[in-house]
Amino acid sequence: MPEVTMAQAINQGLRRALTDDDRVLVFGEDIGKLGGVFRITDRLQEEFGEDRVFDTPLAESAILGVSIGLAMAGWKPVPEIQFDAFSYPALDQVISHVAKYRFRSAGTVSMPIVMRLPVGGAVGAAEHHSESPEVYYAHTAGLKVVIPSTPIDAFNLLLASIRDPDPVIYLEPKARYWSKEPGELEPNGLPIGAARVLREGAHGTLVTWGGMVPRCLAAAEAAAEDGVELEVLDLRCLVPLDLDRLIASARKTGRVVVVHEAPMTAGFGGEVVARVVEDAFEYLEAPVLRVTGYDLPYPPATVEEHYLPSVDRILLAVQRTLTF
Amino acid sequence: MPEVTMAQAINQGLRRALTDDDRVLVFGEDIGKLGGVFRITDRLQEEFGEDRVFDTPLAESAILGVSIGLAMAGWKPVPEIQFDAFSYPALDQVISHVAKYRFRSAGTVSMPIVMRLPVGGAVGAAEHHSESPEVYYAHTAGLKVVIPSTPIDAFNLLLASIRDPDPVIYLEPKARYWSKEPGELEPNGLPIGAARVLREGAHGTLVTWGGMVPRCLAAAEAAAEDGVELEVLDLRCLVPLDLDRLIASARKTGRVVVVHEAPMTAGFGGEVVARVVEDAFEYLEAPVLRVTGYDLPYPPATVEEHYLPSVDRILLAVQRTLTF
Amino acid sequence: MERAEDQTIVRILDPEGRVVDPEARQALDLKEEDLRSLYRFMALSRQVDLECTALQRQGELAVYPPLIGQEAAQVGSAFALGEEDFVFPSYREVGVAVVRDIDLVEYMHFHRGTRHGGIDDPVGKRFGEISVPVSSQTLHAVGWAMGAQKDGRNACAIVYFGDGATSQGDFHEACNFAGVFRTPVVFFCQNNAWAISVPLSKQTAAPIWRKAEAYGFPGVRVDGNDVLASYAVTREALDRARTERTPTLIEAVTYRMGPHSTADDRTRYQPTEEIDRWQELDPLVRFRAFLQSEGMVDPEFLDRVERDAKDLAASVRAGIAGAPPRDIREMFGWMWGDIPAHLARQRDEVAALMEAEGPEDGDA
Amino acid sequence: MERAEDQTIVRILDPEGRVVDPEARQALDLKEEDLRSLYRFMALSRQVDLECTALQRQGELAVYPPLIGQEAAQVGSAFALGEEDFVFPSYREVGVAVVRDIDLVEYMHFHRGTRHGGIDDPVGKRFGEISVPVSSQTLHAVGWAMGAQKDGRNACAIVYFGDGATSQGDFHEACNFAGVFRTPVVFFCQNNAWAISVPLSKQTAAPIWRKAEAYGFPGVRVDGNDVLASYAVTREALDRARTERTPTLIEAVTYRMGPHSTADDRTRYQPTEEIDRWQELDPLVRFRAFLQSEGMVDPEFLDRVERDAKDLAASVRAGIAGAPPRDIREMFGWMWGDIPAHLARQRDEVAALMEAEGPEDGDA
Ligand SMILES: Cc1ncc(C[n+]2csc(CCOP(=O)(O)OP(=O)(O)O)c2C)c(N)n1
Ligand SMILES: Cc1ncc(C[n+]2csc(CCOP(=O)(O)OP(=O)(O)O)c2C)c(N)n1
Ligand SMILES: [Mg+2]
Ligand SMILES: [Mg+2]
Repeated sequence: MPEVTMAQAINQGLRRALTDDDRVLVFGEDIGKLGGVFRITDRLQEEFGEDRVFDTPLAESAILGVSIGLAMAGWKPVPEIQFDAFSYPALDQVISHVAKYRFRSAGTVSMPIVMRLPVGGAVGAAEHHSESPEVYYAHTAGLKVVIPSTPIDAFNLLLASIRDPDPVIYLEPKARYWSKEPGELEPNGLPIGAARVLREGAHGTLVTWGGMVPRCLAAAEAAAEDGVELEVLDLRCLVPLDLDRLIASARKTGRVVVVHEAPMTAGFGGEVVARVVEDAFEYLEAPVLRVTGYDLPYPPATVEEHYLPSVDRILLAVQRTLTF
Repeated sequence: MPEVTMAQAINQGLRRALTDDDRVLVFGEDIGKLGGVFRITDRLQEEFGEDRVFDTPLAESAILGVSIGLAMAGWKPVPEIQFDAFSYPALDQVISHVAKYRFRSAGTVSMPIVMRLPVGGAVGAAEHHSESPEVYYAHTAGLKVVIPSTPIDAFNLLLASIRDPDPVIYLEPKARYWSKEPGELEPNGLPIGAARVLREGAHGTLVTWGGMVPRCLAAAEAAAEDGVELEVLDLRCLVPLDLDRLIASARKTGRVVVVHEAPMTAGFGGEVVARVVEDAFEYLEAPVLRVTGYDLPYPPATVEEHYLPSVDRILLAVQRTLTF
Repeated sequence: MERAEDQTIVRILDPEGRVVDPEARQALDLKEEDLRSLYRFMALSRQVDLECTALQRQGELAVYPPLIGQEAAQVGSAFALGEEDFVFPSYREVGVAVVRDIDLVEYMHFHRGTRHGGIDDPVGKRFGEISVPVSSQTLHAVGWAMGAQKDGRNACAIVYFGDGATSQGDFHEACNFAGVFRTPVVFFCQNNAWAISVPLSKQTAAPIWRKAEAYGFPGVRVDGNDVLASYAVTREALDRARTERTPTLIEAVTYRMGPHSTADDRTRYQPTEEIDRWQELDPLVRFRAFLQSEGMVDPEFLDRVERDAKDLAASVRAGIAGAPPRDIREMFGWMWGDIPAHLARQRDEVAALMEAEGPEDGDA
Repeated sequence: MERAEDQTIVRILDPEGRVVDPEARQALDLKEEDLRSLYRFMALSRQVDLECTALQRQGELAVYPPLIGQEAAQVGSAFALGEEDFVFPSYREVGVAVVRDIDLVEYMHFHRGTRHGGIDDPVGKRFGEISVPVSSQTLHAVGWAMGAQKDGRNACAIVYFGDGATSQGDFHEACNFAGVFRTPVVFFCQNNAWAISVPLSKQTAAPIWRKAEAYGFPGVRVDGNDVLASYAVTREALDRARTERTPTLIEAVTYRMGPHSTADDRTRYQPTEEIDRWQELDPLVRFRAFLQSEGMVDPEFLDRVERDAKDLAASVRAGIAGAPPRDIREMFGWMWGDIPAHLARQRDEVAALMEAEGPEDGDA
């Protein structure tokens, strides 16, 4: 079986979407000739022409704002924002219009926009290039929020996102871009909103997404050496959240630890805790804990490994739930 | 004892701050001659002159952006943003600079900025005028988030916010502007970060803030008629969160319901649940529940009462915890 | 005309309705009938506007931002549009809605607080939802125009916004994109001298029309109280957009004769002398004088227009007064094409509560 | 000079270093010594820049955005500043930092990933932290200038940004505020022809200097590879800011001779012929030729400058290479003046973990 990286998978997903649906448009800063700073749009302009794959001026609010107009003209915009923190100038257009236009129009004007956004840390980058802004989007009613952690999922969730008639914030964990997976890049019909059990276990559940998935798997492996079997749930989508799988796992193991990169306070971990507590309270053997980035601005790269959840920190939290 | 409204209290707080500290500047859209659309800055320009109290052009990113420069020049900016949703164009400056500048400068340049922002619904307003954006701020490491629910608190927390050397997002629940309280507007030294038990009770705790405080009090009164004594905790500050009072109440009553206006998903309620679960798990008699705005864009005013937590919805949640 | 000394302003009629630029008047591709239509639309707009202010006072609307004084700018520009052209309004464009035959009752539901947006089927009607965040809609217009262009459609977008809106970053980014991509869009700024309480002099230090310099396309200043001039410059801008892919920024100099909205207390800032001065420049009076001097209207026509205007206003009143709220349960289907589990749960909760409560006041 | 046909450009020296505007040259308030300083600063900047690119290749810096080619624009403008004037840089202003005597080792800690910002004591040094979000710092400069003005200080702010930055809303809002409040600020745009892979022609449809029209203050285009012209226009702009409260937008036409950053693969988009053409316009070569033709420098001076430059570069290398990370525990005190409970808890957690782990590589 051939191996693909997540970067290749997303590139192929875009290519597929551009091929299958001639209403799809791909644009953003440096996505043309350069192929994007991560080469995710590599050669797409060459193949599909400047009309469908184009560079824009350096203005993120505009990139999302014109996406709205393009959607109203019957196109399917798939804009790229270059890095996590550079999505903030576009938040007004996203919150006030992308998320609200269909609701405002009493359901008559949908916004089939897929905003692609590289996110997360652990890549040794400079300030503003390692943030995890998922909560800003997840909390904004009207947006679906997708975050794959593997190449095959990235491919299929991208296609599902582009198929979706409503706006999707498609988050690409930079730390996973060069991760490889054997498999075919053939659409498998994966819908938005389905979490995935990456590893089964009876003693506890690690709930996570994006760049933290490999650490949770590593933690689970380490725990298994001590006879502790951890289930690892990759949410894959934060909105809509796969309540069924989340609650099923929480009920099964009775011990849940949520792991994410973003700061703890008001992070999406709180949502996971609240859902688990609401629907699985009587099954819980221990408090649901969070292992997250600290409540600081993302720190300089040379200390990021002290900032991000480490296998050790994850295991300590698991330990706390086991010995509670 | 004279009665004051929250609008008057904030106005007096600004006046006091402008009087006591000649580095304080008040500015924003329509805050001069008009005194702000809510008259919160009424007569301040007349009293303190256009140099210290001034109208700006219509540009929120600029209002926060120049605040940063003013802070670096040794001033204490107290900008007003006219309505909740109009703070979104400023999010980039707030997230990328206001919140991060001191950290970036290794602690050498502080940002004593107080951004005043009317928030919340239940005032019959048009789209974009009733939102509760507290999570965008609370999740952004580097910002303190204050939200008073009574006139006296509003006065004192404003002074505390302006005294604070670090950036404070000072949220003003519009629905409380005209609420009255007897009392003197004299500084009482109230610090940032102290929650307040508004009503004691043994059977359950309602945790809330801002515009939902009166509803929670009303729900507690209604419950009391049935012999259920609810404690009502007004957080007053979301960041930093008063963990001591929150956990103490949760441990005392064992039943907690969080109530807020913002949509449920990834709302600040999740943070409260997660904190309670982490530190009071063994005391809990029932799941910690959330009663919140629904996961829709804020709806048209004529149906907002179906959208916002009502006394009935609060009581139903309490009931669920009591009969769990 | 306050800015009469300004040689840059395009004007066809003087405040008394006399033709000051016969050549331009001659060049207008408007038939007599069209001229009467322009007047009629202005009169309808004025009447609906007054009615809505009254409706707000009577509690039938929550808040209303009057357009009074800006009829010529709105009607003149809208009249220049082709059927396929797309309007992106702000929140003050009832005059444009009148010309575009937008359902005004549905529109007023926005101001009643019974729905957001106010436009039924925006894509079909070629009229965007009411846009409140100042300037944000400028980008939507550019995007739509880019999209229409990609489809080879010969359609333009026109976006309405105020003088205050030019201070926003979105205005700049929209103009810059339009310049770079050469999109068929007309930026129509109604400079009504005020942004709530902030006068233009505190909003920007340059004439608005000159801002087009920054984007490499033409800027035009027009007397916004002159409906013919407003029509002419818009028409020209649309032609330029269609044939040369060149956007235009139009600054229509007009005046906000009413308060910012019915919630505003303008006595705090708007000088009455200024209002009085502009009262003399009423766009309807001016255009009626022109039509009369040209012998194009008779009392019968004016009567009929007055009746039509009153009828339209009455129909708005009849449609909106007492209108019940919409059902929040239905709104759970407005956000997305699907209703996922967490949302269905919430909808079911509110449905159960509403059933338990029984029918509301006004719901019957 | 590519834009030699452009009559609007201010230039004192031609590419061969010959004076083309003797009057302007005469008007310069620069002593011989100053002229030599200008050259020295350019040479130091060049050398530090090359060293940093090398340091990045050797893994001592994480990433580095070279300024090569832009020395004249940066040094000329910075040399015009008064001590009290405040610099707001983007991320490419090592040349400005050199002139302002900023600690370059501390600066390079930013690029090493050992700290953000890179400037120790920005307020004292009158030099803002490195600002990455494109254009965002333009507003900080305006705010600082407003503040200085309120204090009656005779100080100006200068803000550096690129051609791409002019597309951002923040640039527009900053210029507009500056125009309205008449703040003493100089907007110094280094138009280096590229914003990563996007050429100016796809960035905007108008000349950058013309954008000042939109804000009611002067715009100037200068040959950014001519250090004297860059100095002269900045000096003039600062005078105007100080005496007339008038901001200025300066477009310094220059060229990015290196990649966008060391992480960039510019072979994908930047034509080598274009690079070659600009190679002929090297600002250092030009200015050296001028100094030589004026007899102001001798081989000894040039040698000394070369030595100084190498010494400086070596000192940067010595200071930064192998520098250990800073301690994250300390960073919990960077965010706020206080450390509330939830944060103290996190700091204690990381402290305990680090203690358990023992000393790290490189920490010793
Ligand atoms: C982004 C944003 N900020 C603030 C407001 C509040 N607001 C509504 S209208 C208005 C003034 C707009 O002035 P102008 O653009 O001149 O249009 P006009 O109302 O005069 O038609 C303001 C400040 C808003 N709607 N959106
Ligand atoms: C808001 C924002 N968007 C995107 C980026 C990514 N980015 C960094 S530099 C750059 C190009 C800047 O070009 P220009 O303004 O011409 O400056 P130059 O790099 O050429 O000096 C981009 C797109 C960013 N830093 N900030
Ligand atoms: Mg206006
Ligand atoms: Mg550039």
